[in-house]
Amino acid sequence: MGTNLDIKVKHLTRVEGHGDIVVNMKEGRLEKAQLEIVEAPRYFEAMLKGRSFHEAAIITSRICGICSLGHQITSLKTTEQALGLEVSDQTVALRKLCIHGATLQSNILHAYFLAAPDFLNVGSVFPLVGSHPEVVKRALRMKRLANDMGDVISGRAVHPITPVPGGFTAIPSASALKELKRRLEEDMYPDLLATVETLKSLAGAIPGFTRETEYISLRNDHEYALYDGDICSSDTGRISDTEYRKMTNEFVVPHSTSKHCKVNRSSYMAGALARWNNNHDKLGELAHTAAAALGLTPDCYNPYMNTIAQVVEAADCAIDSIRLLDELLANGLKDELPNQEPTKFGTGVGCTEVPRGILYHEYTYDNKGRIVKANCIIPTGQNLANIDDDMKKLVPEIIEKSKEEITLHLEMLVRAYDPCISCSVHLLDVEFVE
Amino acid sequence: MVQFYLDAERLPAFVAHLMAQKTVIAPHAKGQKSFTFETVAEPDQVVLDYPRVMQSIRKFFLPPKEELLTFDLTENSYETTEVEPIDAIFLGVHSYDVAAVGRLDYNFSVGSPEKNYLTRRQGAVFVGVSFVPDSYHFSGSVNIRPEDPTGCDIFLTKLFEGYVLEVHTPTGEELIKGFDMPAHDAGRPATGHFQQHIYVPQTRLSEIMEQSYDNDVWAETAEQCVGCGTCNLVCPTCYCFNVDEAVDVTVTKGHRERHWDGCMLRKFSEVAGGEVFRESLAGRQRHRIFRKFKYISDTTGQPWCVGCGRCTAACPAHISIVGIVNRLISDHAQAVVAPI
Amino acid sequence: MAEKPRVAIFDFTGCEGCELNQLNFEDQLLDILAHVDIVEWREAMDDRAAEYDIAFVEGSLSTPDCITRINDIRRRTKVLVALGACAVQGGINGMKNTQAIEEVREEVYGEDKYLFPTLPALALHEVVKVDYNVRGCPMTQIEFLKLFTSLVMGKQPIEPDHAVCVDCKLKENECVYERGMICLGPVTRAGCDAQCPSVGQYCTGCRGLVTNPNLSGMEEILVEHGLSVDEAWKRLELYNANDLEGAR
Amino acid sequence: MNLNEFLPTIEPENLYAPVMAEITEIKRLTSMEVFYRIELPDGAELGHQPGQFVEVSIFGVGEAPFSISSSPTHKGSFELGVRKAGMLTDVMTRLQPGTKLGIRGPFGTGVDVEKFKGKDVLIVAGGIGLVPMRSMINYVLDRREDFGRLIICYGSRSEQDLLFTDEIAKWEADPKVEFHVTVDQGGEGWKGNVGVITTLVPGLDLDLTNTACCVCGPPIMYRFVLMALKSKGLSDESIYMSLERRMKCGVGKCGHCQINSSYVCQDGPVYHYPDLKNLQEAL
Ligand SMILES: Cc1cc2nc3c(=O)[nH]c(=O)nc-3n(C[C@H](O)[C@H](O)[C@H](O)COP(=O)(O)OP(=O)(O)OC[C@H]3O[C@@H](n4cnc5c(N)ncnc54)[C@H](O)[C@@H]3O)c2cc1C
Ligand code: SF4
Ligand code: SF4
Ligand code: SF4
Repeated sequence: MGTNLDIKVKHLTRVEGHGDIVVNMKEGRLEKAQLEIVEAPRYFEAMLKGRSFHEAAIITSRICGICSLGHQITSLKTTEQALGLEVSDQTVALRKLCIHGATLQSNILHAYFLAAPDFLNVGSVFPLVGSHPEVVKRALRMKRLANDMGDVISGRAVHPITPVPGGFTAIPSASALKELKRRLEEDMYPDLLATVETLKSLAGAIPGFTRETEYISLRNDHEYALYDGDICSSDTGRISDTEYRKMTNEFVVPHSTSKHCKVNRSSYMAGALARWNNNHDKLGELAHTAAAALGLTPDCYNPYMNTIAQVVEAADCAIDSIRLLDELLANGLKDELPNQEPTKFGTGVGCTEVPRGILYHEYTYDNKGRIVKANCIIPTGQNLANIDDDMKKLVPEIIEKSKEEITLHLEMLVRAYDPCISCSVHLLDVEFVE
Repeated sequence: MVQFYLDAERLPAFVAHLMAQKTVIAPHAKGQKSFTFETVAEPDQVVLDYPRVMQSIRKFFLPPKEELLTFDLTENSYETTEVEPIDAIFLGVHSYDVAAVGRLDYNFSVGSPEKNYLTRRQGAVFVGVSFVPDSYHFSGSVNIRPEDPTGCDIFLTKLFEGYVLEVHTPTGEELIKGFDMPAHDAGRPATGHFQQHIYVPQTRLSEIMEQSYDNDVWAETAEQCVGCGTCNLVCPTCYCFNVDEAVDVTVTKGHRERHWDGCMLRKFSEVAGGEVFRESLAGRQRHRIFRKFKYISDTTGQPWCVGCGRCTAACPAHISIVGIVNRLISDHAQAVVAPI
Repeated sequence: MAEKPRVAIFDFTGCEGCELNQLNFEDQLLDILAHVDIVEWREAMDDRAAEYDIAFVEGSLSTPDCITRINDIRRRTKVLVALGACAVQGGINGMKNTQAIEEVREEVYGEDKYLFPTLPALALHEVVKVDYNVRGCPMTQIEFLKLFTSLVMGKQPIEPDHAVCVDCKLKENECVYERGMICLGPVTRAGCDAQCPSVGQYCTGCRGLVTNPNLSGMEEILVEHGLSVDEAWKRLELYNANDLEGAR
Repeated sequence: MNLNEFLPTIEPENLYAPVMAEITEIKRLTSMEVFYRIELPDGAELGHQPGQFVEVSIFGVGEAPFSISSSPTHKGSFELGVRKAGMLTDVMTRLQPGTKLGIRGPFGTGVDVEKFKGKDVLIVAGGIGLVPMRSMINYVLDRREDFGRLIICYGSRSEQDLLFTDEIAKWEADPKVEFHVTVDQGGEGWKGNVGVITTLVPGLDLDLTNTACCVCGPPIMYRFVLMALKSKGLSDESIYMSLERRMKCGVGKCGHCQINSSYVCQDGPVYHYPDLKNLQEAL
């Protein structure tokens, strides 16, 4: 062949955080195909050291504004396990609602604002304001409602306020919840159907690339696992969340300020597509209808389909939110206070499915309730090795195309993962010396 | 004056009776330990046994934020925002908060009378209730007793599991018409002792303040005070305000709005160019205390502090107004006894 | 009105929550776009621009590359707005400055620490001239809208400089001290409408300190509520480590 | 008795509703100061005293107090001199003639001209302080026969900062005006006095028994001017001063301008010096 190719996309756009795509092919031999993470490291471990359990979630939610709710809930679960704080069923239900809201908002944002411009061949969502005003207005309406779920239940959609160890500092009013339910039923439901229609018309733009890999997500017996569950690998099955280190295996690579991860193969995938592959049997009717309409089948090995899997689970989040709201309203909201009396001081592990995949936090507390050791493993970090492996398979397959087209395919690939780079660059794995 | 006995069990019925005639605004529980005046929706939510509400009923006559006028930027024109009288029954007001409204009435009538405030003030009906002084109340020191009915149409004094209900005005008589209560003629009890006192009669305070301009207490208090302004903002007789413009996101219209301000805040006395006329916290504390006990008092003969204790109870640094005043008194006494 | 101002949005070291908050103006986004042209925004669009009228910048500066980029942005823009706690006062990132930087890097990357250069996290104003601030973590949306209308009208925005307690009292919130918590509201700059205390959470100080705060008075309050002196300063430093350097 | 029975029965007007008045003339005085001539609707007169002020507002921007610079004897319009100092004044300096501004006022207690009648009038103005004093100066010039000598001391940062230079030229040329000017920093072409305003006072030849003096300038100036006037032998009773404080309402309600027990917007801005001595915060 003898092809030479040299691609460098500096500060890739429409992703969260700073990353470069670098591809080098010399005389038909692929020398390099990787996503280089150049985001400045932030050293959250130094910040957590010695901080009280009240502050852990406030700090870790600042790892990432996009995934702030996910970090917060995961952090709270971790702290509660470490300190032996029981939470009520109402707290769990409200937290699940928050996660649904955050997943909806993040998946909609990604599909409409970051990915859709690729399908329509424009550089951003702004030209669509003029060319597709109804679609943009719909996207904004859906996002608003998803954010309002965050505002109503957790005080604020970005960096939520009310979720604290042991519960919530304020309980939303029944009337506010009723209003959310009404809007989910009357606005979100038709908007989701319309979204599926819009995407169906664009599905032709999704590349047909496939590569089977290991898929890792939470799984439990009673629902589409987002809030909790066992860790499940498509290769080796379920293990308990406390053994999460077996399922991550981090290592440092020179081209990335973020550490990489692998388990049974050279890489694995986390996120919406992994969840779909592992848990599609737990999704409801609307999600399955949407999946069928959009050509998402079980055991889908096309990473570009991650965006579609996000839309499918967004539909499920909306429906499950209505169910949770019904349940909360039927039980009557209790104005309960957070349980903040530790019964022990030790180590806790929390894992939650956040939009980009499975998120792990682990903290150890001293007997004054201050952090001595912390570790967080972020989904985007877990996906980085997989993205590099995808690129290595993809580039030779499309080498006949123009450089521009190859670049676009690569950019779209990275965007399909919806990577959250700022999250990925501060893995915490430190023993603090007291 | 007629007196009745209102059994506590019949309170919701009494509230409902009032609600049938007018809007009723009364104290409700809020948060974990606090109380607030709100329009009554459910009669059984009314709480008459409370130490103090977070904000006095001043918030109805001088709202925390108030639109003064709306403007249209494209036309460069405006319309004043018209206000309505608050035609409501204020149920369960403590004597010092009624007195505080009287102080504000003075401020907004004297000199150039202010339309917005005075319009809102028309038509209010007051049903007072006695209180049991807690560790912050000291209104007795400024001549306001817990069972003082001054200014009220009806006054309720707690007695056993109920209230002695006294009617003080024809409006009050109208209000209770049709509500059956046993008459009561055994008089009213006193409702408890104050735990906090200013140690001289209020009439002597101005003179003591006069001598206290350079007292050390100002600088000492300033070490603890963080200048947060809480003491101003919770005070029922504070009326200072600031004015801001709010412009709509379309940048075509907006409104001019006033909101409460406080003399403890640094920016309060800042002028363009950055000069702050009352930069030191010591000077700001003195100004606050003198405004309560000297400046207006010299003209009106009345203290502008009604002894509710809110500023002390709410101060995060636990700065006590009674503590400051008593310190001035004792320093003054010492100076008189032993001149330098 | 003359031509629409050209707006660019940039991010440095931070969580991008402030940028996300700009995309969260669902109800106002179309009105905002009617008044400005967005010419560069990496998180949302592909375009790059040579110069702009207003640059909104999120994040603090923590690598040599950041310093080069911010100087470049300053040269290209007429007005520079710092967006959010990281950009305005260093924010959460400033906490790492309280520890020796080498130690911190070793803790995270071990032997590989020299792969990635880093500096103490700096607020924008420590490197370039900042014209206006939108404070908060994430940046306060109401304040952003105020700044936006001010800039469109060609007037200087006023930054609030009173304590959060004021707004909290205007809303008649139950003070969180009453609920047994501690709160940084008394020395924290208002403008957020007391967002956190309004929903029962304590103020964490994300909007920075008021001018001339009485820090020893605040320390006393915190200590009285059960913190050690060290814990008290740690609380204060959560978002304000850079501004508190040497204050203790 | 219900509390309401103590309320006044009058129907008050809205104090915060401005009158829309048109700017008919704008002149740049210096790089920082701009002059405005403003006409009220239907040819109405403002009806003010020298030393009084108005609240000027621009919707969406704000409202601030400005001294009236023209003399009450000047009819048909009134004048302001505004220094660019912040948000509102910055926007003001970019306005065009024909723009309408919101005006409230006149407010405050101005110079009690009756007390000055028959006396020698000494004006001490520093910087922007000439703006309000110009009202008094022109009043005296228009009613020349009512007053004795007119002595003006004016200090400015530099020659470039001098305000109303055409009028200064007239005052300098007028044999009935004793005009003294100084600048803090003299430049190339400056032939006159150099030094702060207090340096003008010792050289004045005053009739101590029959002089009334009015002082206005930046806060820092007052104490030093007072010392100079007193060492000259001027009695406290013959001194008036115009003060500046933050104010929002102009009508004694908002509390910002309070100096001890006194409201600058009501009792001032022009104070009789003996009254000021009881106000520790004043100077
Ligand atoms: C009685 C009186 C007469 C004055 N006469 C003149 C004059 O003739 N010419 C002149 O140039 N200036 C005069 N000033 C000062 C002028 O009012 C301020 O320069 C002006 O308020 C600055 O407003 P700004 O919005 O441009 O400044 P900013 O600093 O941006 O002010 C922000 C806000 O603070 C308020 N504010 C700031 N400084 C003052 C102040 N000193 N007084 C009241 N409010 C303030 C304003 O209401 C404004 O809305 C006078 C002030 C007073 C009290
Ligand atoms: S409430 Fe206390 S700390 Fe706050 S300003 Fe008043 S006296 Fe100072
Ligand atoms: S000064 Fe304090 S005690 Fe007195 S009325 Fe005001 S808040 Fe109440
Ligand atoms: S909750 Fe915090 S901000 Fe609010 S009044 Fe109390 S101390 Fe101030």
